Amino acid sequence: MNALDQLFVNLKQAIVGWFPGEWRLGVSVVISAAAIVGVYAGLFAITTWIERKGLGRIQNRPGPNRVGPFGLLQPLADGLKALIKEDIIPQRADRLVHTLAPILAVVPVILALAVIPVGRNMVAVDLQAGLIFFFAMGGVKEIAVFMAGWGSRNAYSLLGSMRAIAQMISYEMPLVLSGLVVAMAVGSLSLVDIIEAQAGYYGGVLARWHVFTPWGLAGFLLFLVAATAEANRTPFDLPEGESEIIAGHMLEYSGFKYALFFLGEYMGLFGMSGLAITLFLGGWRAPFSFLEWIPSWMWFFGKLFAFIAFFVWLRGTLPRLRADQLMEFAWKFMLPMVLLDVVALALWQYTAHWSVPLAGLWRWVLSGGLMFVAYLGLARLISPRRRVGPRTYRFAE
Amino acid sequence: MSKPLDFDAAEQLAMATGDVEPEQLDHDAPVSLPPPGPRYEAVPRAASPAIPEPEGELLEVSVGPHHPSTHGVFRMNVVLDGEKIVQLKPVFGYLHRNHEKLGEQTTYLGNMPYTDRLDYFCSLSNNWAYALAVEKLAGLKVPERAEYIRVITAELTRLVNHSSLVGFLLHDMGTMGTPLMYAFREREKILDAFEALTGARMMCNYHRFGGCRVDLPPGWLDQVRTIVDNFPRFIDEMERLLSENEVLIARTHGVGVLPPELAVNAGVTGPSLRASGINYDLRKVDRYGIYDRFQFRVPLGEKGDVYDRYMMRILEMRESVKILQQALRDIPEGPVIDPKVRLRNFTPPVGEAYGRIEAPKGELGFYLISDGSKKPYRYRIRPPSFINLTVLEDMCRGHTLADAVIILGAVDIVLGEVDR
Amino acid sequence: MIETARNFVGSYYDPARFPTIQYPEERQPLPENSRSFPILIYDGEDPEAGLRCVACKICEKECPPQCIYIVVERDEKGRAKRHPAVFDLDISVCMGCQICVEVCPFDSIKMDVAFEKAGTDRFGRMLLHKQDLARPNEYFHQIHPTEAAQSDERVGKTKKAPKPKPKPAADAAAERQPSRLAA
Amino acid sequence: MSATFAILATWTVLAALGAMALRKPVHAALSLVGALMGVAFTYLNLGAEFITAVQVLVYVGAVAILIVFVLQLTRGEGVEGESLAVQPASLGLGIALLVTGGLIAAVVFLPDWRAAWPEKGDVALKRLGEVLMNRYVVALEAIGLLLTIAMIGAVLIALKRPDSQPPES
Amino acid sequence: MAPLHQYLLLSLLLFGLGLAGVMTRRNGLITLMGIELMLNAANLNFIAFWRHGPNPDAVEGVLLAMFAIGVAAAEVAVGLALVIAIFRRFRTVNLDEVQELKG
Repeated sequence: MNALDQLFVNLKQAIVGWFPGEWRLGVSVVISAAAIVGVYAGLFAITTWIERKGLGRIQNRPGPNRVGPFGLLQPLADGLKALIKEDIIPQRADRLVHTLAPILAVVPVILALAVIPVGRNMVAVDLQAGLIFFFAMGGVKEIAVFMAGWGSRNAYSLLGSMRAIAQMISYEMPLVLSGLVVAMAVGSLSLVDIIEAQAGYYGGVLARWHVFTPWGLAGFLLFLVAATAEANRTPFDLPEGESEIIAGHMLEYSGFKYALFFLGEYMGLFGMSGLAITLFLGGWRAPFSFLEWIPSWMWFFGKLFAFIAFFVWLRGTLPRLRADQLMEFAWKFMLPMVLLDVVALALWQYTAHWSVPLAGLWRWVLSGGLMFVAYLGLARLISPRRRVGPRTYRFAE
Repeated sequence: MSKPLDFDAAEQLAMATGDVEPEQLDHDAPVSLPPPGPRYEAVPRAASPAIPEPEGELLEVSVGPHHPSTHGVFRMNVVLDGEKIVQLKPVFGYLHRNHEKLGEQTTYLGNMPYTDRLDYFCSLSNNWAYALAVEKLAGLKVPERAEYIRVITAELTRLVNHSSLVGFLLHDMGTMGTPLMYAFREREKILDAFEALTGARMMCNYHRFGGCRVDLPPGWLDQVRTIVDNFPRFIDEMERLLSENEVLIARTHGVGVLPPELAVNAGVTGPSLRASGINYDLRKVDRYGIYDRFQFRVPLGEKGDVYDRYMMRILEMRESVKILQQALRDIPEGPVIDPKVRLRNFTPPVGEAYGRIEAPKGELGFYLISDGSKKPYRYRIRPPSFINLTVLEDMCRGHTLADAVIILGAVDIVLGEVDR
Repeated sequence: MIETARNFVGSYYDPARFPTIQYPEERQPLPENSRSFPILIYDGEDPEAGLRCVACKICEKECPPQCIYIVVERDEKGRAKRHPAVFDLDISVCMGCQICVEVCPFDSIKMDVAFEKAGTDRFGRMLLHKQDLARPNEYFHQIHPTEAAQSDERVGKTKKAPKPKPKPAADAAAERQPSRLAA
Repeated sequence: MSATFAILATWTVLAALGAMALRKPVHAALSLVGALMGVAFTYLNLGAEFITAVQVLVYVGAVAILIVFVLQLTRGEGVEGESLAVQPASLGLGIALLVTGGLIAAVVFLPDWRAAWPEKGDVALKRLGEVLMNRYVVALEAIGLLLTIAMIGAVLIALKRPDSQPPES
Repeated sequence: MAPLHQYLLLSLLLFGLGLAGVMTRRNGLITLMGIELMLNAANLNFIAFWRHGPNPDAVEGVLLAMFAIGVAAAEVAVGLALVIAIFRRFRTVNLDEVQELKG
């Protein structure tokens, strides 16, 4: 393992070394925590810049380019604006619940980020049940949304928070299940073991990522859709849908508390994409053997930026789903598909040691076929086209 | 000039429904005059269905007046039972500027710049409607070149209006303004052409009684030809955005259906009426201006829901491009205004006249009564978006709030015209 | 989805997909017919004496929002001189419809192209007096060349100016006669 | 009394007290969430990581939200929060004190609980899985069945039946 | 880690609070929360005894706690459904006003 790859690990060991014995544990914990908060907060700033420039370019306009070169200081300006803006607490609001909500929206998400391995033996906390811990922290976000909605004592924000919670709960099920499919395949809940299981290369070149297996591909797509819904991103950003309930549960917030909510949302985005990378795209592993020399943490953050670009692209294109379509999609399409994904994995595992010629192809056909047929059947069930049929337009002279 | 329109227009309105065998969506089918179709008897308007007994208590929500998705200052008092809309009362008048009373105190020429501000998206077609009414009142003749210029500017405003409307729909549905920016990118080119011709981008004040104010600047026709030639590329882009976007189809199919009888009874005109399948386009019915010289077709919808209304706008843009190409090809030289017309102290003979055109939003009409003085005695405007708005509640009942926003967008209202 | 990707990539190399103009630094050249607010034209050097306006108040009557206010200059015996003492134009009321330009028989009021007239208070900066409105004929030639040529030709004919103005080649299109000196 | 345990204990007890004593039901629900998180971190203090994650996932993620949802549904006529002191309060409190006092006495006076803590790592998940699947598979199936029945039962009870006669009180 | 009996004291306190809440409060939801607290106290005991138990690879304590959490979740679901049904029927959540035994 070359020096560059283990740069940060050695750095931390060096710093911890300076301290006397019994202080070591405390110092290493503090360093890890500072690293996580620092890196992801910096990533948050860069992402806001990427999002605004990306959306701009999609819409044929330059995006921010006035504040600093290429608009790079724009996140700083936004942060400053959020700090300077007056922080209004509505007079009728329940002060404690109102002020506690943004804090509760950010803290659990940062805790969840501690579990994701960022590079070769660069993980803050290697929990034996890392995956379950991650989803548990994801669950606490709903409490924060409720407190925000209920605390501000405003009909619109209450309505918005109810919708947000309903959406999060109905998409939490597919999210957790598609995560557990990978845990079933690997046999352990720890994220480090999951990445371990994706080591090695098919035919010496292509990495053994889970995404290159039929059940993995289906699981990845389902996880991605559920993650977009969980992080309230575009096709599912109903809670802050401007065209209906203006800002949903974040209606009565201004100034820094509003920025905190956004920090929470973006951290959720990093968490979800980080987990998708770890579960399906081999965490910090290189896709091809000949690219092994690039340091591991560069792979992780490279994939993370790819995910951020994808979410920005999604946000620039897709319109918003209606509330009932959202729910119908979650319960009638996502849940059955994820359960079938478990069956597909079972098929894949069961036929692992077939002796039939070109067994790999047969296994792909069997397990992948099941998922594809399920997709066609369920998609037809909820597709609007079936209910309405194609359109013909008459032309009078 | 087309034959003066006598006032049994109601007779024409009733017989104006053409029923042609359905054709696939191809753009170059041979054009043939439709036989007069079945008449739509005035079906008594169905009593609005009794409000179903609500189980939970009703939630009274007021959307607007400065809600981000009500195009302008417009409020909807919506009574919600859970998610479903039970009752929707539009409230407007926030932009009322006393346009008609003001019209009675200003001279005929002085009213022309005010018509720009009626439907501020298509000022040139407003000017044309007012000029048409005054010419009918005074019996003026308009030279050939001015007629061609009027058709070109009217069709360009139709392109502007329809493209930004489709952009606004997708914006209402949640895309962060991306299609809106594409629509505005095309709109800017056309507005630059208007500025080169009339001096202002949106408040053109260009038509005069008996022709146009100033002749085409050199090079203007080539500028418009380039715009018109690469406009279809943009329409294909928009049509692809509309037809292959699964989320959009899910949200607009079968939403806000307007039955044909209700449309006729409520006096809806324009693309909303044609989306419900009724063949009523003033350019074909009245044949005002020189529209009878151009070959173009009128698209008709099938189900009358929001998706159909938007496809109408896309198909009408294609037809406008065809008209523009023909008009640009054979625009003659010659004077742009009838020199005998007096500019100041213009006093038309006593009488009344009703001039109407197919504005992008529907039938825009000006009704003038002149008592021989310099100022009109009565100056009345038939605002198409206001009348199309009356059926908003019938379309929205039973849908959710998110749909009401889109249905309102599909009705295509501009508050300047609704409130006058 | 592919649409936005094409536009994203396109905005980097295809100028048609990147129409933004950085306003304060780059300015889009205004087309020749562009108009914003009216200005008064004067011949020669002295803005006071060379003013073409004869205070006939036609534009004051015809202006739809009534934003022009003229007071005729009277000599000591009270007879009106053909010159405005006061010519105020409130550009916060004016909507730039250039009807005053059409009805003016002496080509003395024309439309300017400068639109940056933002001000902090409504009464001080927005009410333009005769001195602020006056512009030399050369400036008019600069902003609207063809229209200036036609107006010079008209002014040359009606005033029978002492020195014959060089006859600019009349424009090919038959020019409309805007103003018959109405009774 | 190690430092972390002291903080955790006070936090949990205070939150539990709040859950029971606060006047407004929503405040009570939120302090219950605090109490559940306190208990979860006590598990962590005891070295059982897996149960911490399960506790947070099940209780804070689902049960608390359920309580909060039902709170919203039933906010109708009920008086905002009645006082804690209800006439039979003395009776109820008396019984509660009696029961807990007896138990606490049992704990304090039986000295042999003071044995030292044995060295024990967290249970290996693989082993937990195997035990669940081999010896306690019946219990696993039973809990699965129980959860399904409970869910169906809950849905049926709470279903809006059209024929239910209007409430008279 | 503190000696075992302090964990027992903590769980007993929780249990006492839960019991007091159930006994005194009239609001159905607070009663459910009280039951929640009591179940949590029991779980705390299981884990404390599992941790204190001498057998290193004994796993029954953790198992029992997991099952208890499962049962508690089911119980809350049914309890809340009951509360909703009562509210719809009697328009109130206070349990002591729900006295009629009519069918």
